[in-house]
Amino acid sequence: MKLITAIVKPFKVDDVKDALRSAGIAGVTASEVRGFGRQGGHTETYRGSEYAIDFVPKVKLEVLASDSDVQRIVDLITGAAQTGKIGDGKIWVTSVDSVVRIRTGETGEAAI
Amino acid sequence: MKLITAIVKPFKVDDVKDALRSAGIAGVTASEVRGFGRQGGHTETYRGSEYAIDFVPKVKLEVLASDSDVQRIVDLITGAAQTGKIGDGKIWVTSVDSVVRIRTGETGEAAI
Amino acid sequence: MKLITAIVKPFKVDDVKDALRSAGIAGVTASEVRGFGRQGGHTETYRGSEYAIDFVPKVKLEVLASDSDVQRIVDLITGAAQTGKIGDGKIWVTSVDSVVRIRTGETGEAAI
Amino acid sequence: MESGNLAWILISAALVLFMIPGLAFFYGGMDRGRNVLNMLMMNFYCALIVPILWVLVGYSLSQVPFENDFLGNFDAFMLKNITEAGDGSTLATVAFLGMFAAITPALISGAVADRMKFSAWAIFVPFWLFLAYVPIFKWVYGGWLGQRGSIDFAGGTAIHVNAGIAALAAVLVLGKRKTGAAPPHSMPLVMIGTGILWFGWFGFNAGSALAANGQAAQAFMNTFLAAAAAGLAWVLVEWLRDGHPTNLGAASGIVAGLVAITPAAGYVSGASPIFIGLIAGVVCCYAVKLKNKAGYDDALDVVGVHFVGGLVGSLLIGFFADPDFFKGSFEKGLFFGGDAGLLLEQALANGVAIVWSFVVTLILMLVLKNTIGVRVSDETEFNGLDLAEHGETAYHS
Amino acid sequence: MESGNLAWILISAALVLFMIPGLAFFYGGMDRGRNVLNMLMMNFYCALIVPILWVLVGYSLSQVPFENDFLGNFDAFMLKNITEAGDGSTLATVAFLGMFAAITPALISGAVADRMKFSAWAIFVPFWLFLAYVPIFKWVYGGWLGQRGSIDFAGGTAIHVNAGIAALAAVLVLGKRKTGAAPPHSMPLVMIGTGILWFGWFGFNAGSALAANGQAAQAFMNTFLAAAAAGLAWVLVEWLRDGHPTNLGAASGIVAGLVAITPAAGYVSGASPIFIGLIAGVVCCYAVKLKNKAGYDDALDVVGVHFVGGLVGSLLIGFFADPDFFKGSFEKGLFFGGDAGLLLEQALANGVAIVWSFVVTLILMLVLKNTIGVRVSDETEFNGLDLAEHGETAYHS
Amino acid sequence: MESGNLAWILISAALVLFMIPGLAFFYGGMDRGRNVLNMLMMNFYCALIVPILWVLVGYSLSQVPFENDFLGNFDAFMLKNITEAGDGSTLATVAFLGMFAAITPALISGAVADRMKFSAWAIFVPFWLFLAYVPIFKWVYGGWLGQRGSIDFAGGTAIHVNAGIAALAAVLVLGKRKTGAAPPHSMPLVMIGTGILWFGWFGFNAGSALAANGQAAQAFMNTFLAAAAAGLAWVLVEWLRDGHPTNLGAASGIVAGLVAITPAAGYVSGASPIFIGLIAGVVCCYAVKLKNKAGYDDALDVVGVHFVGGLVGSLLIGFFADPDFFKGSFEKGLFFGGDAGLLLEQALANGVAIVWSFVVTLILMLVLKNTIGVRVSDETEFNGLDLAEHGETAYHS
Ligand SMILES: Nc1ncnc2c1ncn2[C@@H]1O[C@H](COP(=O)(O)OP(=O)(O)O)[C@@H](O)[C@H]1O
Ligand SMILES: Nc1ncnc2c1ncn2[C@@H]1O[C@H](COP(=O)(O)OP(=O)(O)O)[C@@H](O)[C@H]1O
Ligand SMILES: Nc1ncnc2c1ncn2[C@@H]1O[C@H](COP(=O)(O)OP(=O)(O)O)[C@@H](O)[C@H]1O
Repeated sequence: MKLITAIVKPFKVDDVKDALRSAGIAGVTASEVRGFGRQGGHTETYRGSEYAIDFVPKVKLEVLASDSDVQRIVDLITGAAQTGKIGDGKIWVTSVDSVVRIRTGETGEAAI
Repeated sequence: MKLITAIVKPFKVDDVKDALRSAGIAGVTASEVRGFGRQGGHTETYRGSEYAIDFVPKVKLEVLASDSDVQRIVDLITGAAQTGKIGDGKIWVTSVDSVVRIRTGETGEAAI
Repeated sequence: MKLITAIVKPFKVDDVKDALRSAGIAGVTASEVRGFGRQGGHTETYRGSEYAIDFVPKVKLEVLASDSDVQRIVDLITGAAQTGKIGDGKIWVTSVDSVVRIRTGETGEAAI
Repeated sequence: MESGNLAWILISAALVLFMIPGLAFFYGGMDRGRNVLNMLMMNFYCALIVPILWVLVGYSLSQVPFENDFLGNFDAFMLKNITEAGDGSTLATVAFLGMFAAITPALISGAVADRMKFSAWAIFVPFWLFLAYVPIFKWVYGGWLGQRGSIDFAGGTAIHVNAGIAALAAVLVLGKRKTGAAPPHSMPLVMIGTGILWFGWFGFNAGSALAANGQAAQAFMNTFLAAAAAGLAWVLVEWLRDGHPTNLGAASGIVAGLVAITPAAGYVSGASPIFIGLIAGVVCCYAVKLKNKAGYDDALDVVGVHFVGGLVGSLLIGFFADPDFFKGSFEKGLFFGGDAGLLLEQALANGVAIVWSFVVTLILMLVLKNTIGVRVSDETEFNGLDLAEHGETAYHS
Repeated sequence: MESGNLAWILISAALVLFMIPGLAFFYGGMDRGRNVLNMLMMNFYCALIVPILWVLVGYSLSQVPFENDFLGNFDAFMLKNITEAGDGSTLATVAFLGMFAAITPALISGAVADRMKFSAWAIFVPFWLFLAYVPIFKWVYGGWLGQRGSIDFAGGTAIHVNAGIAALAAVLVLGKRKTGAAPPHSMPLVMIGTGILWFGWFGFNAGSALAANGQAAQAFMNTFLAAAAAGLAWVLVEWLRDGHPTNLGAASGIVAGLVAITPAAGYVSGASPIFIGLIAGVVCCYAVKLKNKAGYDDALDVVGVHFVGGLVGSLLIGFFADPDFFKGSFEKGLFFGGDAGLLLEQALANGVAIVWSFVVTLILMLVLKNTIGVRVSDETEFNGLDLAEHGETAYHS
Repeated sequence: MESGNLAWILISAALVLFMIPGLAFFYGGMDRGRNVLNMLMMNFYCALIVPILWVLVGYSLSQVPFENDFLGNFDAFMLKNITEAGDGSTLATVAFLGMFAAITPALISGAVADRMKFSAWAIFVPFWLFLAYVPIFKWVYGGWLGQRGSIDFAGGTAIHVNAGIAALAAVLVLGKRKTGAAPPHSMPLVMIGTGILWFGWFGFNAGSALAANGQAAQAFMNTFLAAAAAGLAWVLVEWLRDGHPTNLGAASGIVAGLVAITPAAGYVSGASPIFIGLIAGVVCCYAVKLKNKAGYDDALDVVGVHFVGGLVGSLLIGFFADPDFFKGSFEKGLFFGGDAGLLLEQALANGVAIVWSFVVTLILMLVLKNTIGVRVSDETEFNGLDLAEHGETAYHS
């Protein structure tokens, strides 16, 4: 099993979620994060003093998936989150040793 | 060493924390996340217009542990976070290559 | 490729970010988390009633890096985030199977 | 002027000024967290630019001399000839009316939320003031519409119908939001605004008696009752229809009731304000859903609450007006022994205001659209107007 | 009535209306972020339903004719026979008193926070108004308690003791929260509420002179000083006892001082309000901890602040009343040359109010409990009342 | 006193009290989320301690007998000899002035934000009140400076210049923040504060006429116009200079305009307030940047807004004073046919206030620094003052 982590632009979250849902992907966990990368931050000015805000708002999506689904999910996310502009974000995949569904105690792929 | 990640219901966080503490587990990192899964979201109505809120509030807990502690911790979390109702959440375990305690520079199990 | 995750004190984030930037590290993803560990929480008193707040605010930093950069980045973060006081936080490293840059579809080290 | 009357006008004027931030919070809380500062700024801006324009020529054009039919003149330019430190009654009245002038364009901001360029708004406000507010105000108060017999106590036609229909014209030119609707980012902020609005509206309505007298007391009571009745009605409709009584419903109903009683406050008595409130609450609760069918994107329901509420209240005067009670010189409403005369005059006055305001606003917006442009870029719309238009972010940690 | 007096009553009435949102924010900020809208709605609801009931029959039952002993009649149903646009003084007074009627049940909401069904609250409020508020109000003002010699300037017995003891009865029936206590979700919101409450309370107390005269000025000064003294006392106790002076302590002390001076505001002078404030601040600061020992779950300390504060202030009248200063017809307090007569009357009046209010509230809550039920489900309690009861969420991004 | 005049003083006093929370939110919103409660507490504390000190001896020392030159006496200790329930005018005035005394030290809190020990602040306030506020107030109103001919309608010299220069002295002793500057944690809270401040300032300025008369009406109008003009000016400078019109700019400009018109409100007429506002808006917009060059750390720009704004307004009286309009006994300004006499007196009065206030504040702060200490620990500064100093956190979920 794998964990797919994607950093995307906030206003793309709904598109990604809908794409995953249509493709029958059962679950996602999302969180607010701030990203620092090629896409610059911005400057805010208060009473004439400038404040550099280096981090830009992003959303992190995490999806647990069986090995066979990984490529499909990565493609779905890439497709739905892409705007072609700098700052679209990253996706990375890591290996998961085991998964448990808390409600039932089920483990492995059944728990996803 | 392993990283145990658990997605739980917000009002179960204190129970899980207390369970871990009683079992002598030294540390946890928590964060607010929003989950999308079998447990449906909800609808809010403002001036008669409906807004579907697909994501429900969850808390993500991360615990670094030595390999030998993993099963015990997973069981502790499962026990403390379970309500038996849909949406209780997931636990997953991944392998960690190395750990450092920033304060001392200690590494490996000593750093947990 | 590796994912370096660091839990640091909130007011050290800018130092870490600047240290990484000076060392040419291209990107970081940050998020607000709450930590529970050796560093105790605190007590708040409202109308004479005490509330134990066990979790203290921390920031989680995630950095994707090629294998060869890992040690350097861990050292940079350790250096910048250290105050020597309890609660400075942890760094851990996990292996990443694959990375995609959403904007271009590039994969592997090119996507970092 | 008795000191008690002057004190009442002054505190009423201060209350109306306070309504502008109140309105800003009412709207701003309903808006997205990344657009709230743009919303606040659109409102506060009205409180910065309008007072200056008002004392320069606005008051003069809308009032002096009081008897003329269509438009005033420049005789009171920069308050010239209003030199009366001894008494203060005219000065206080000019200030009081200046607050009304400032809040009226601010009402429109709720409709154009989330997508209008601030530079376009900055130009829109002064032009709209002179093209729509000043003439309609003149016609209604002392001008040809008022002389025919229509009445408007504190600005149902001149303010709410006027701004409400202008909001419709503005959003027709502006187009729909690409980002769609979103739930309120801070309901407590909405309720802070609502509390301030209700509080301030006592000055708006009861202050319009321009004295602390029986009419002021009745207008006060009416403001109290109509807001309560409309809030109650809106909440009950929601409870039955949607299953929940909501805070936004209570707030919207309160505002709808306040809008509806505005034109009638000094002309109706007894249980009439309760009926007016109940009717306005129910009608506006349904009216805010019209936009979905009709397809215009009135973001925060300026049309559904201010236009509809103002029109309902203004027309209901034709039924509830009670000159006997007030020993007033206006006509009787249908329920108080009158014929349809007053109702027809009310309909005419509102009809004229609607057509005029709609047309000039449409033209003004079209001119702006074809010159400096009225919409922010799509990117700004998605990323939020606060940062792009004002270089600020509402909340930091 | 002089225009100055009418202006003072009208603005005072508006100030008391403004206290209702103020109270809502004071309570709402202290509550959890997932229950804040329920708290706001419980308060705003009082401002919607009570005004209507008040003008229909509430005023009449509690006032007309003024001389009777136990209960008024229906002579002023829907303000019948109050037709006086010429003067406005009675109308203004009815509106002013209507604000008091609306805020009194709202006080109780802080106790039942976090677990009461909104439908039960919606029914509780009108019944409580007629079963507890109207009779006690009548007895205290002009009725048998007042005629015996007890005094209550702006509602210590009739409002704060009454609502405070009702809060105790209500939570005894309701039971404890399953979710326990939680720190305030937004202290700035609490402080916004506190600021509005203090501001509005000048209308509540000084407006109760029903004229802009010397008694009003003294009541104003007393309101200023007692709030400051009580806030100071509470903060100092905290500083010495808990190690920190807190904002919530300052806010709570200010409110406790305002509550305690309410019954006394027009009867005490000189340094008396400072002593009353200091005593109320210290006593209430300890009283809010009673609930932990006694075991009732008064969520936001309505008993500790309003019941105890109101009782303290009302009894202290027996010591500090100064009729010479006011050239008033009430008895002297113990410190101003009087005997214990006034103190005993105060004790009696409060005793009667406590017993009556406690019993009728208990019965009302028990009836509700055994019919439609008074508590939300456990799930709703854990997930928050805002969503389940109102279909709304306080904050979105 | 006519009831209308008393009503006006009372409501004005309530408005000034309301400004204290307003100021707290204005400052608190600008501050970090972990220091906001400390900021609120510094402000509310002034509203708790000062009223008591004011009626004990503050009023007496600053006013009684009115004719003396340097300092009053103890004749009105605890309002002794102010026993006039029949009329209330003096009592109302003492309360009104007490609000001014309370808000003046609160102004300073914005400068020392983010690093001052609350215990040091708790001692600073009462000492500063007697060392700086009371004497300067006395000299300006009825004392030697006022007798020479300088004028100060509602407290430009006595309040804003005084507190503003004290802020400078305080931060020089205190030193810079280790945490540097940060963007406002809640702009909506800043705007809530701004709205309350503008609303309340009508009481502050127009109430200073101590009657509802022509001078009050003019002061009201001036307050309206100067705030608008200054807000507009600040926003326009920003728009041209920084590329964006900001909410904080509008808020800062409004406050700068209110500060600048404060000394002049009852002495200028016609278009003068607009000019005063425009000048104050531009000057203060640049003045807030001085601190970066000069190197003092005035966290929330008390020097740039209150000192500079107050000084500008006070000196501009020398140009715009218009005694003919007011039939007043003060000298003519340069633009209204006067010579430089008034301007020189204004300069002298402000010069004296500046030197006195700066020196005593410096000494007071140095004494505090060398006894109990004035700064929190570095750790507290980094982790936030709310928790360490008050045991509270502003926001919980
Ligand atoms: N090396 C990295 N490690 C972790 N997160 C990264 C890294 N580089 C970028 N990110 C995340 O991806 C987001 C987008 O990256 P950025 O370099 O701005 O543009 P792009 O996605 O087009 O390459 C960043 O805001 C950050 O959240
Ligand atoms: N495939 C998944 N990947 C990541 N997170 C998931 C996944 N499925 C569920 N989750 C998380 O677990 C939470 C609970 O899952 P859900 O399907 O609602 O119920 P249950 O835990 O009973 O299976 C979700 O809200 C989401 O945060
Ligand atoms: N076993 C653990 N698993 C996950 N996070 C941990 C663990 N132990 C500590 N942390 C995180 O690191 C932070 C600092 O740890 P703490 O034990 O307080 O001090 P130190 O970093 O000095 O060892 C904690 O607040 C928590 O966020």
